[in-house]
Amino acid sequence: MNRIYLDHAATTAVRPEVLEAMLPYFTEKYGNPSSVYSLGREARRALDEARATVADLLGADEREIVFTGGGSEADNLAIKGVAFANRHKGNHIITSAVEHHAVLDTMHFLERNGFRITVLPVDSYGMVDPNQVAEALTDDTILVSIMHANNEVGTIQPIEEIGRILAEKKVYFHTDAVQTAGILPINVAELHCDLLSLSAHKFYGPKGVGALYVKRGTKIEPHIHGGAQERKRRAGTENVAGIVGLAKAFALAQGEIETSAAKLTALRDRLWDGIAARIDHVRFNGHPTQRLPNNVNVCFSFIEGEALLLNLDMHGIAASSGSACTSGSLEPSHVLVAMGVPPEIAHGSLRLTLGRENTEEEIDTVLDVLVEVVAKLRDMSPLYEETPSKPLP
Amino acid sequence: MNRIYLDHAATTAVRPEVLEAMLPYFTEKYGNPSSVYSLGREARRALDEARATVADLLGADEREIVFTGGGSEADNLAIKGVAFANRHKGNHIITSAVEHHAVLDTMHFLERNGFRITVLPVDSYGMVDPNQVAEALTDDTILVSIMHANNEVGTIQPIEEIGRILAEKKVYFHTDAVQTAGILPINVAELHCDLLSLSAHKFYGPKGVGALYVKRGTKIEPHIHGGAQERKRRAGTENVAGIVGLAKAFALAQGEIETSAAKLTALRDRLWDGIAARIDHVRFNGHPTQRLPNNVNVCFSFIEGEALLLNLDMHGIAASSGSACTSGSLEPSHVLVAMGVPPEIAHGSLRLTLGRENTEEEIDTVLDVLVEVVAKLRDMSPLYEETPSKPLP
Amino acid sequence: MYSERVMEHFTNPRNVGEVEQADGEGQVGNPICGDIMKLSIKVEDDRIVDIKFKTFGCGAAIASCSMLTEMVKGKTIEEARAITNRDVAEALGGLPSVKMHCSNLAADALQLAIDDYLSKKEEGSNA
Amino acid sequence: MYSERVMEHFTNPRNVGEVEQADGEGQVGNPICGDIMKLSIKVEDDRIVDIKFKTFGCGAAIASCSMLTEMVKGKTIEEARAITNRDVAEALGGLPSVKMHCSNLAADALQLAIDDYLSKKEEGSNA
Ligand SMILES: Cc1ncc(COP(=O)(O)O)c(C=O)c1O
Ligand SMILES: Cc1ncc(COP(=O)(O)O)c(C=O)c1O
Repeated sequence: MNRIYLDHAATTAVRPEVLEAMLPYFTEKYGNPSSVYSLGREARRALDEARATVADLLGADEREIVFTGGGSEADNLAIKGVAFANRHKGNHIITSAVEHHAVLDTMHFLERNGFRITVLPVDSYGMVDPNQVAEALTDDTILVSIMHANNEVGTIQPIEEIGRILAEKKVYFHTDAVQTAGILPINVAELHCDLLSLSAHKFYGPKGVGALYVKRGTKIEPHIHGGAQERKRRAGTENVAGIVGLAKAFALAQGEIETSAAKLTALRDRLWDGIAARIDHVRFNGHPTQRLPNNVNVCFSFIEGEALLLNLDMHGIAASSGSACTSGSLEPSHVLVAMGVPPEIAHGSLRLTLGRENTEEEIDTVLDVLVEVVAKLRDMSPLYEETPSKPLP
Repeated sequence: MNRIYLDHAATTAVRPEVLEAMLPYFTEKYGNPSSVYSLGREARRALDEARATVADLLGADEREIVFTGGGSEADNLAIKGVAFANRHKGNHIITSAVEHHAVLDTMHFLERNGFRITVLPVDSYGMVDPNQVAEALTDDTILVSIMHANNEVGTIQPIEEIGRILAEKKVYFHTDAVQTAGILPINVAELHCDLLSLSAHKFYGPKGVGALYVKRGTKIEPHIHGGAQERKRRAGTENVAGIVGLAKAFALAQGEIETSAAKLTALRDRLWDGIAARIDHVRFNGHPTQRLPNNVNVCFSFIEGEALLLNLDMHGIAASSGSACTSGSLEPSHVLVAMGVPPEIAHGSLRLTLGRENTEEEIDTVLDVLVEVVAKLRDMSPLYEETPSKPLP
Repeated sequence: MYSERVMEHFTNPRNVGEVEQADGEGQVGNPICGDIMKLSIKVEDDRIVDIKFKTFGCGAAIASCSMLTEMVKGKTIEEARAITNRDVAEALGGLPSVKMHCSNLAADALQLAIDDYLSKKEEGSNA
Repeated sequence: MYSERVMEHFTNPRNVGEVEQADGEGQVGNPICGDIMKLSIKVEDDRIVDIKFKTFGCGAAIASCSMLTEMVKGKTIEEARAITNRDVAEALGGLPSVKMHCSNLAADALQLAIDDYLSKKEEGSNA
């Protein structure tokens, strides 16, 4: 059975070129970048080069890049870092209802520790309204965190517009670009953001390494306290191999971005159109045009997401769902709920996220399997029989 | 020129067997452990096995192991985690003056945020007195953090004794075992600790991955907030390859611990005795017997540490120093200062830490080079000429 | 995550559907929680001779229903009454703890189906 | 971290030691900070004909002293007076920023050595 991987928003395989770039830093070039001898200086140089690469790709300065242990840590550093360092200026922070848990849970932690958090609603496409951001600002607002694109439904937020408002008001602006890095062009000046998170394993780099852009002059408390690494903004011996891998993978992805976006868009549209044509009682989630080129998110009424995923897996297809059952919690996706999708429909959501190795043939196979599996599960469903417009078998 | 690596306390090379165990998790087995399909379940199994291995080696339960992005993060999680989760019980924390910066800086952060920190002094060997720990306890004390062995001078702290006192008083006890994991046997029950940190790259595993033992029932706030990974104690997609590497490296190291301790002790004594016999105006730092088998820390009067390191590097020898110049700060090692070493002597400290591949021949070479280099730098030193007992050239 | 037995039942669920002219029906759960289980039974001489299920639910829900129908078929009403959700989970070789209390309700549906059967029977005898 | 030039001077420091019967001596720094630089000069016809240094200090300190002595040798007092710590750092191809203000004091030591020479000369002429 051929495996078809359609869960690139969850994680990706490390590209061979990336692994190759990393390998020497596990073995021969194993020095600690803080050491003064040649082995240490060699590691330091690798770090410096990786930093320059990432800075260049983001339109930033080398001193503005902090490497972290992943996207979640980057989000935590951005938010708690700014919160704790700017507490004297105010205690109000604004975010949106569709952020990743790494942002939302961090906000809840801050709320329990004396900060006031405003969680902005989104429209039915999962979009934040820049005017609502502006209206939510108070004299106490020290930070706004709105993601670049949503990891579940693929909606791209109006970051530039929000960024422009916040730049004018001199409120720090963080954006979680974990889902867009490697997929969309990213320029921190154009986005008008002060902090921007990314994570290597979403763009064919290794897991457990990320980066945070921190605009010069941004007051930030370290999140991991300790040694003087990363200009005292992130303590701990640097994951040299991982950082080299992040930079290499990011450079490859951003270098290919135009061709890959075109390819992904074509595949996505084929998938989308196929589902729309061949399965009824479906609901497509996320913005129809302001969306990631590689994301399809759809709800199939009357069936539950995990059962769908397991059936797809039996056919070798890897995908994900906003079903409660797949998250270990009892609630379905907070993103779909925030968009107004009824919970019983949200349970039947399916996210298919495309990547560089997917083909048209794969999409066609997935469509055939989907038609079969959805029919099978609906046949099993006590909800389906009750609906009037039962489609053809 | 043969390179001689004597800085194993700074970092180590990944062992070939470890890298081999890691490799599949970068490429074929790249699934996200949270995914329900087979690729995800495969990654989950690898995590589970790694966790069981680490738990076993520490005498702990699988549910008590939290994987982190390194030793510093483990320390931060332990200390801030307990502090924020137990604030209602008290705000007093005790530590020692010779802890790693990952502990001390975290304490300073907490101090700026409403906690009261007692930093216990050490004796001239760098040893904490358990009686002083007991005396420093107040009704408000929620946590004590004392390292297992010191990373600079190698002194092993009386952890069992301290642990027994704290277990009786029901105060949480954290120990930073980053320098002992892989070198000494570690059993969390015998140490009577509630939290214990370790870091893979100190025992021939990869950089950027660590673990924290958290005894069941210990109330702890996550440090990285977000997803439900690591039983909600550490968010973020798991560094599967790194975690597999940590477990493999730890199993190898702990499996060989008796033979390696004997070998390291013999080499260390050869080095120590050679220095004592061939160079004068030296001062050995750390406890003479309660010390790591692989650590020699010595101060050479009249010379500065960085110059010494660079000269050793020119001879292919990698070592480290507590000199201010090597840390990027203006102060010499806080550990040596806490032990009462005068700053001008602390600047001339040299740390040589042995590892599994070092040989007697290497030690003899190092001794020859040291004699030469120390003489050369002393000849250059304006302090040396002023001392009465100028030794033979 | 799931045992082999669970996956086997999930992959080839037994007794999917509805028995015709059922003697009893039971349904538990609700769509908002993402789990509904519906059982229908055919009873002859106080013995459950046929049982079928439908479910809107996750892998564990499907496997639990499938396993339960296998366990129940041929049993007397009294024997069937004794089956608990825990028995079903055990017969499946265990279920992940998060699934124990939401997706493992097939025995509850069976109790309802038996109640339904009994009340119908009573009505019948009363009539 | 260090430029090639720094490493070269550090590896082969020029003019280490003390000039015999020095006409001037200067010392800066203190051992507690981990940096001491001591220069001694020989002056003929208002020209520095010999200069030597000793230092207790890091790589940058040694290289700075070595570089300075090379820059100074043969220069007149007036020319030597004009040399700053920054000139020394530039001649070395730059120094890490953390080293600029503690290990790059050789020119200060030279000023003191020149002062010493001049005051001795004055004493001599006054005598
Ligand atoms: C005693 C001790 N604690 C903590 C750390 C930090 O570990 P890491 O560099 O993996 O963050 C180190 C080493 O750097 C150490 O020696
Ligand atoms: C939008 C977004 N933010 C943050 C994260 C967290 O990244 P990581 O898993 O590398 O910690 C993810 C992915 O899991 C994500 O999709």
